[in-house]
Amino acid sequence: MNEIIGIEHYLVVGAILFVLGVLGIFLNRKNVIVILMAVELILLAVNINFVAFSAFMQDLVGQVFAMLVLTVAAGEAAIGLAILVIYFRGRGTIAVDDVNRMRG
Amino acid sequence: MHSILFVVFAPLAAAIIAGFGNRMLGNTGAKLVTTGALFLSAALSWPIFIGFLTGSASAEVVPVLQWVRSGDMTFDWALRVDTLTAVMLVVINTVSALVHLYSWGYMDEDPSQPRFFAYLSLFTFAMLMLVTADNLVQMFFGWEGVGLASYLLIGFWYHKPSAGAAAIKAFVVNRVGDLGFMLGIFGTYLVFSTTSIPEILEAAASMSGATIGFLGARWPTMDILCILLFIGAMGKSAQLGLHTWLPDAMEGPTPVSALIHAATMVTAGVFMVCRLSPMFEAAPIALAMVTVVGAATCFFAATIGTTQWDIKRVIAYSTCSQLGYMFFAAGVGAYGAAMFHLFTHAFFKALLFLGAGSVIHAMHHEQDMRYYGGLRKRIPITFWAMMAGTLAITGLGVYHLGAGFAGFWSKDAIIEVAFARGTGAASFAFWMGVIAALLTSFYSWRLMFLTFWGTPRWIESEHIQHCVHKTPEEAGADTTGGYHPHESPWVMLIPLIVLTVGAVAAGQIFAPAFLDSADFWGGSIFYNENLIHAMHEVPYWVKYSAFVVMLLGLSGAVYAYLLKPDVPAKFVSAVAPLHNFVFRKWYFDELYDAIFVKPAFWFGHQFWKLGDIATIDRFGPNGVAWAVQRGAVAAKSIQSGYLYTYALIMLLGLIAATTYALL
Amino acid sequence: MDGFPILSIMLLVPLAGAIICLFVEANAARWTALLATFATFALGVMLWANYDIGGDQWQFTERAELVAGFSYALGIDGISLLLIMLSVFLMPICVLASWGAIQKRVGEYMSAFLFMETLMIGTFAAQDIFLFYVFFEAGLIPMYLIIGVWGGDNRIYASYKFFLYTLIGSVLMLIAMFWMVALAGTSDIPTLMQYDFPAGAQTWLWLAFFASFAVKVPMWPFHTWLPDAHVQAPTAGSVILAGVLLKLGGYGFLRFSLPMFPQASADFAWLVFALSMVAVVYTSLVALVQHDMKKLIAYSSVAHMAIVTVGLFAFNVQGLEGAVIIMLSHGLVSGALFLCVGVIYDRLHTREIERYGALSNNMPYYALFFLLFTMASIGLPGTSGFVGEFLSLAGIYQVSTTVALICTTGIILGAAYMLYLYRRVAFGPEKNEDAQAMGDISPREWAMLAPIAAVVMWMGVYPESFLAPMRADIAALDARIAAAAPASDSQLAVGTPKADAANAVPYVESHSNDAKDGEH
Amino acid sequence: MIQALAFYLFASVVIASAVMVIMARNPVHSVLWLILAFFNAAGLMVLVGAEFIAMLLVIVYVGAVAVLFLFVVMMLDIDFAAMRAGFIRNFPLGILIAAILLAELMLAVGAYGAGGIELGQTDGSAATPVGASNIEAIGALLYGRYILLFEIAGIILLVAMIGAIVLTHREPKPGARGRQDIGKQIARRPEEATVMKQPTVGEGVEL
Amino acid sequence: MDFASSFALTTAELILTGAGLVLLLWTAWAGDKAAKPIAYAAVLAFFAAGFTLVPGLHDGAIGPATLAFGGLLKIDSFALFSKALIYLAAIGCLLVAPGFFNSDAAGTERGMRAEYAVLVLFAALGMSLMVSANDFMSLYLGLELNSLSAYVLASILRADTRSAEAGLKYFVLGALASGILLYGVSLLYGFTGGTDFAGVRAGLTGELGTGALFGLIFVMAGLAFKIAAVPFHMWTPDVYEGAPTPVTAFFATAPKVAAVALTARVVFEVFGAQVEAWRQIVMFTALASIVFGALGAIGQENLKRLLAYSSINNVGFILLGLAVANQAGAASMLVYLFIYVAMSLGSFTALLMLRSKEGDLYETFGDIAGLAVTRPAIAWGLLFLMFSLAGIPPLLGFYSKFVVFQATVEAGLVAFAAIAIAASVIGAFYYIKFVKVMFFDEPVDLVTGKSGTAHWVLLAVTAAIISPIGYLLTPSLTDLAGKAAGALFLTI
Repeated sequence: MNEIIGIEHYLVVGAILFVLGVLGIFLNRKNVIVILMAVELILLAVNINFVAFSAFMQDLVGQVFAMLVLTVAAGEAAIGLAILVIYFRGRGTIAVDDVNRMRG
Repeated sequence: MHSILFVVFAPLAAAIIAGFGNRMLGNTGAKLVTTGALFLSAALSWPIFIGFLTGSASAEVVPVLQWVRSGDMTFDWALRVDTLTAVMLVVINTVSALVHLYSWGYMDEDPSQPRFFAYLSLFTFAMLMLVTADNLVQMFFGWEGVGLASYLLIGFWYHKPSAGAAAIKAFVVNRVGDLGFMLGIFGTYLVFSTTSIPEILEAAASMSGATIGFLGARWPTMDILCILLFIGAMGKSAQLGLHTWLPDAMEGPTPVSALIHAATMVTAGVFMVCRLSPMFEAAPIALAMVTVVGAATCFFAATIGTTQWDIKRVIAYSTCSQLGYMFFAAGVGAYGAAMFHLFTHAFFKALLFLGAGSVIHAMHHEQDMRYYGGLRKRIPITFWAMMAGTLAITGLGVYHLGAGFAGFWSKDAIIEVAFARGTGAASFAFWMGVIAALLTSFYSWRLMFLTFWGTPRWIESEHIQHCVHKTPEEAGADTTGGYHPHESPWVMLIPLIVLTVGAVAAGQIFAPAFLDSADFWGGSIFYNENLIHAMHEVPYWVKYSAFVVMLLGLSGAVYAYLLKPDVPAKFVSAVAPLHNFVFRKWYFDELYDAIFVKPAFWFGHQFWKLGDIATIDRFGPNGVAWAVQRGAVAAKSIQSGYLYTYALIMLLGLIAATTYALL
Repeated sequence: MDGFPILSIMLLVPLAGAIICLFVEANAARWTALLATFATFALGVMLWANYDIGGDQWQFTERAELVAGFSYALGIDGISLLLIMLSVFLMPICVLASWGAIQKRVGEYMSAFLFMETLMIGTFAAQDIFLFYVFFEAGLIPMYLIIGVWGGDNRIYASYKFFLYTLIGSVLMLIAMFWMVALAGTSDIPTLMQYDFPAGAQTWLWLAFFASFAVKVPMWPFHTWLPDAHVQAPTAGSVILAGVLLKLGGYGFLRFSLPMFPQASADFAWLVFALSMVAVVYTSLVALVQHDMKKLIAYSSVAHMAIVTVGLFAFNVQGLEGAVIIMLSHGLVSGALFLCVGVIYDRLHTREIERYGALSNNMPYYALFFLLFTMASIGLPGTSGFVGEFLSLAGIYQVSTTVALICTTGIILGAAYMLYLYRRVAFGPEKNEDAQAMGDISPREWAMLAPIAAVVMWMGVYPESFLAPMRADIAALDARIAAAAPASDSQLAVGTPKADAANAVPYVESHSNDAKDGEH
Repeated sequence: MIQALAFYLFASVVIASAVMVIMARNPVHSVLWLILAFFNAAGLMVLVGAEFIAMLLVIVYVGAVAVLFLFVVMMLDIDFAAMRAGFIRNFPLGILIAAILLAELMLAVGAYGAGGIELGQTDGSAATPVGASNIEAIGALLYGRYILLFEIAGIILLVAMIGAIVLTHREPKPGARGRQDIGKQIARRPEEATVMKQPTVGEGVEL
Repeated sequence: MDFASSFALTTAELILTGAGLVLLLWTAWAGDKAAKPIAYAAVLAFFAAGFTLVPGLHDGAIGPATLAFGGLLKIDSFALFSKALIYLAAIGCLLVAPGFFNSDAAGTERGMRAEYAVLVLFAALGMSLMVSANDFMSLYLGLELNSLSAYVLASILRADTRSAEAGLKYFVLGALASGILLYGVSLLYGFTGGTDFAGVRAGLTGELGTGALFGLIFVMAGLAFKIAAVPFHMWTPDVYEGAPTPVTAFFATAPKVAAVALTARVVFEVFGAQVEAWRQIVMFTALASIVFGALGAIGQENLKRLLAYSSINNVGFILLGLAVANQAGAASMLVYLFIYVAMSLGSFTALLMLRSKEGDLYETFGDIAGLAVTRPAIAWGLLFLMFSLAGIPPLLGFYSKFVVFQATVEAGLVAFAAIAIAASVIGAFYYIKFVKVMFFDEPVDLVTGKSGTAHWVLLAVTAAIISPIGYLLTPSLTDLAGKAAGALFLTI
């Protein structure tokens, strides 16, 4: 590791990605797929954090964790998309604004 | 078994039997049981009285049953027999027995006679409990018991709305007095740690200089206690301010008026003051108040009596007025004189009422004297009995002859003792007493003249019209309308005759004992020997003042109602405002209606609608419910169903938590 | 009686009856309920007969550590005994009152009542503070059902109000109980009654208990649930509500607030007094203008219970004993008054006072009973109402004459609204034909009213029967709280007695012989 | 210096792509931006020496997940032209909140801290052994100390698979054409499968 | 790493895994027709797994001997207690499922899917891992295993758009929540140097740095989502309403137990040294949950939705026990959880019994008017359950509040307890509305369908548990909960 790029740089990138992911979830009203992608962004942010910490602390546990996160993210994506598909089949839309049959 | 037990409880037993067994016993059975019991009581009470009169008996207490033991406060059911009680016993039982008998005739056509007789006997029992009380609480029991009986009897003809209203009024106004009485008992207990009358009286003098807090201020102890107790007496004895129920109480059947609202119950206040006389003697301010209130009532009621048309109301105001005499007698310290007047008054006032009842009976329940006239020949026995009663109440008697009707002995003694006492309050009482004597004479004779003299004016009466099926026009010149009043049956006349004897002779016979004998009272009342002595020493003009004003009143009545019958109307129109003021009973009813009754209902309504509903409920339970409901709506609206809202709120929560943690 | 768990059996008998009633048809349910309540009453009589006056403070104690957190501990003192007797006495009458009036879902109805009885007995017999709370609070369930299922037109509002109002009061009490137990280390009521809580804690604990009991009593201004609940409840429901449930509040003050927090009780006495004074005047006046008989009686209950609360906080024997006697008396009398309303409601199905009138004509015995209970409600001496009211007011007079004066006006106002009611119902001209066609009370109704009447008179004439069992307990309570008793405002100061009586006059020599001769 | 340049390059591209992911009108574009973001993130990871994770990121994410996204986007017959554009009503509020969150995160990670940040102390048990490559070290950990996690991850993937099938797999209606019967397919013999026809010109064949 | 002892400690999980895999094969083989027997087989598996818990549960297993797989898992009595509760809840949800899904109509859209039981098994496995987790990695994996199964279960009625919408919402918000959680874990990892609980705990002693504090808060936020505490509760009503009722029953019980247990373990074992950092947040969340849960429930017509809000409300009380932050508090929380599970299962079972003759489910207030007349047994069962949920004695629901508030007050949080209990009265409003509708209103006589034996049995059992008879359970319950809570505080 060099002295120029400290860990805080990575953490800042992670934080920005995290906030963007969160923003993607609650600012978006176009379609649900983008929301799923925003979730992936959040997980990416987490992974960057983990890897950065892992590297700077000389500890591989963070990378193992990141790997597990990746694995789970894949599973999550599969199920999320499956739910999205059946939702689309039933309603014919995936616009976020339409997902409000239940409320109150 | 002491005979007093029979005297007191026979009427109760009779009342219960007649009251609950009314279907089985039938009218006659009920009447026999109650009247029999009362004659038994009367027969047993005279020996007791005579025992004290002759000095052969002494005061005693007959315990009956334990009542309440609460900490230091104990009071039991017990019957106290002493001179004062004995006097009351004979008055109550004699008059009650006679009234029972009289009612056989008077109530003959009434469908619920067992009820009536049961009430009468119940009343007698309560009154007896009152006068035999050994402690203040039992006295209060009797006090309230007579109130209940009075309520029931006033409302006896319950289908008449006016009777119901009068009954409530009697009870509630009495309760105002009872409020004072109860507080008086509480205070007495607080001061003396007992409610036993003898113990209180014994300790009373030692408390005469004490002070006590009441309603946040300091007061002389005995004065405040006695004033509170006296407020009770004012209620029961219809003294000025709490008198309004008495005239209305005439809604009850006339025998009731005779028994309760003339002879016995209304005198309970006087009895109480006399019973507690050693206490009052330790309370000069209270006594002054008793004197002034009594004197004022005496005058005030008499003025109203001069203007009323209803025969019973005239007598009722007369009662009120006579009670005033008794009170100011007690107030100036002549308890014997007060009791004596109570005693004689019981006879002649019962007589007057029963006589009036006889008149009413004869006149087909017409009570308005304007529609009487010329009855002298038609109902002679009643007439003579009433005449005797009138002479007694107006106090006919001549000092130097040493002879007079009952009222002469008692009333003149009161007027004299007031003069003799000589304090400011007593002087006021003296002058009020004299003026009231004038008015008494006037209204009593006015009643007699309107009723028994002159020409019949019967056809004007709706009752008579109803009876003879004629209007005044149809009747023409025959102002009797063809109506024939009949003398009452003998069951009604016998009591009249017996009471006539009392009205004529009671004063003559018992004056020495009641007025001049400390031994007779045997310490049951505070006996002020020096005062009685002073009473006998008053100047002659004082002694004759009552007699003179009686003659004045008589002549006034003769002039206005026999010689120049158009004078009253002219006089009335000449002083219309004054007459109205007096005729409308000094506007007391209107005043009370305006400051108590109407506001009570108004406040009740406001408290209910504005207080309970519009404030407490609205801002209390309903307000909370409303707020919760609003919260529920808000919670629902936050739950919009949109993913981004949910995510936003989660994020808000996260930020709030982090911000809180950072700060 | 040693070892015989009579209290548990008294809890079990109605409970068993309640369960049976759920599963049988209407008539069988009625008889089951009657039998169960009578059996419980018989047990109650046994309890009273075996109660050793002057013996241990707590008798018939039972204790079992059944559940974690609190124990199943029962036991009674004289006060509990009397209130248990009141409950078991009223229950058969309630069953009788519902005999024909309830036609819908009889089994469930009777079951609710019997369950209620178990809970009431349990409340008065509980010796563990949490067990007390369980019984106290559980009463909400059957009462909610009774009002809601068998009530009048506006029963939903009334039942909700009843339930939630009383619930919010009592949950705060629960928190206070936890606190107390945490402080004192025991949930045993007799021990807690002797425990001296720190002054700061007492204030809050007292307030929490007050929240519960003031609603239950109910004290002004927490009373508004009561008229609604009473009006909507079926007759027997009103009887139990007025007869027993309101007493829980008074009992709570007596058992918890006073002995456990004497200092706070004394500090807050002014609050109780103020609310009670308002209640007496305010609710009496409100009662005066009611058109609905039950509402009128409900408001009168508030006024009467205010006398109970002032009596309790008078901190002296008379006040306390008077308060208990009023509770008993009011239980009987207002219960009986509701029964009286029920009797005519069953016939004409209206509680509008204006729809009646002149019932003395066709229902003389009814009128007589109604009169008796009216008079007892007014506090006529000789009836139970007087003894309690008198003692209670005598007690408060020793503390504050002002409070006594204001509260005593209750006797005037009480007379006014009760007699006004009586007049409109039993007196007056015959204005409603259907009211005039009603028959007098039936034997069943006799059986309901006569026993109450008898006890009312008994309590009025010989209250010793009721004072004796609680004397020692009240004395103990008085001893516990005496130290904190507020100062009297009377403060008698003995001065120098005057030498002469007020009307003493000097002896005067006679001025003339004539006058002397003329002596009468 | 090169490292710094590379870092800033990768970091800025990652962030820019991430912004485009959530801003792009067309979901297909979003997916493509996402892929770009992943590539650059992998670059960042390489910079700190986590080659294995970087590789996984590319393989798993770009190769599988992102393609899956694309697949679904294409499969769902969505009329992108009709997609409502824009953001939620309280957009500024959202931005504000996000800004606050970001600021707080910055504060948290100590970017504005005076003297850098203090990392935790590890026990050193999971450090890369001397001489071992990143991938070797991770493998040792994963199949040794964390074997349980590896197995659980397997179950998670199994559940994901079950879930995807349960949700999306549609049983063809009974008797419908095209229903596959594996047994029948396997049991089929050449005689049944092939028919010899000798068609005449111009008449066609009947199958 | 001693695999033999690790396997011995994790027998229950192994049984569940094995059963899951075997049943998965069965589903592949037999298809949806076998859905019902597969569900019952899963029940057996849960029973078997449950029995393996008994010894440790009874002995109050604590100490280093409970660590498995090199400290990744900790099978102490706290974990065992939670697992037992989770399995019981899972059994309940499996039993009622065949009656809800039309098990006769296999293959249709309303039919029961054979994979239902398998997913429940894997979800329960995930929860087992959650409550046993002793490392953030096992925590995360357990959580995700549970979550992924749950997302699928929520939308398993795929033809029903409400079910799909429930799944979608659950998924998106769940993913966001686990993202937040993970981010927190990454911060904790970086600022404490480990992912195992002991390591993180060691890193958190002393002054709490901002980074670690953020990690702590983010982790708790992620967990709060799982237990549906305000303000991370927004998904609950929608998901509960949309998901098939047996699944809703499952969501309301087992994952809640797991999440609460997990949260308890994390806050005590990991953040135990920093009580002041999280306690006030938990207190606020508890109060907010009580209030919002109650407020939200008041306006509801849909019974499932109402019960969803009710579960939020109950979470508030559970968190009270957490906020006490001592052993008594944790024990009271476990007692509350047990009773809450019984009440929830009972309520949802009762809802499942509200069917028309055709088998359609009724789920609004209007449908159950006058139920006391038409179906008295269900109505009385619901009456018991509702008064119990409202916390009215003598029902056991009172006891649950009793222990929680007792612990709160004993810890000195009197004012907090007073506010909370006053707010709880709001909740009573809608519970008694149930009773009002069933008992006071005119009957509509819609609920005419027959209910299966399993439903009746479950309703009877839960009603018996929450009836006063249930107090007989309290001594052993208190004992077990005390032991379990004791395990939690061993490290402190």
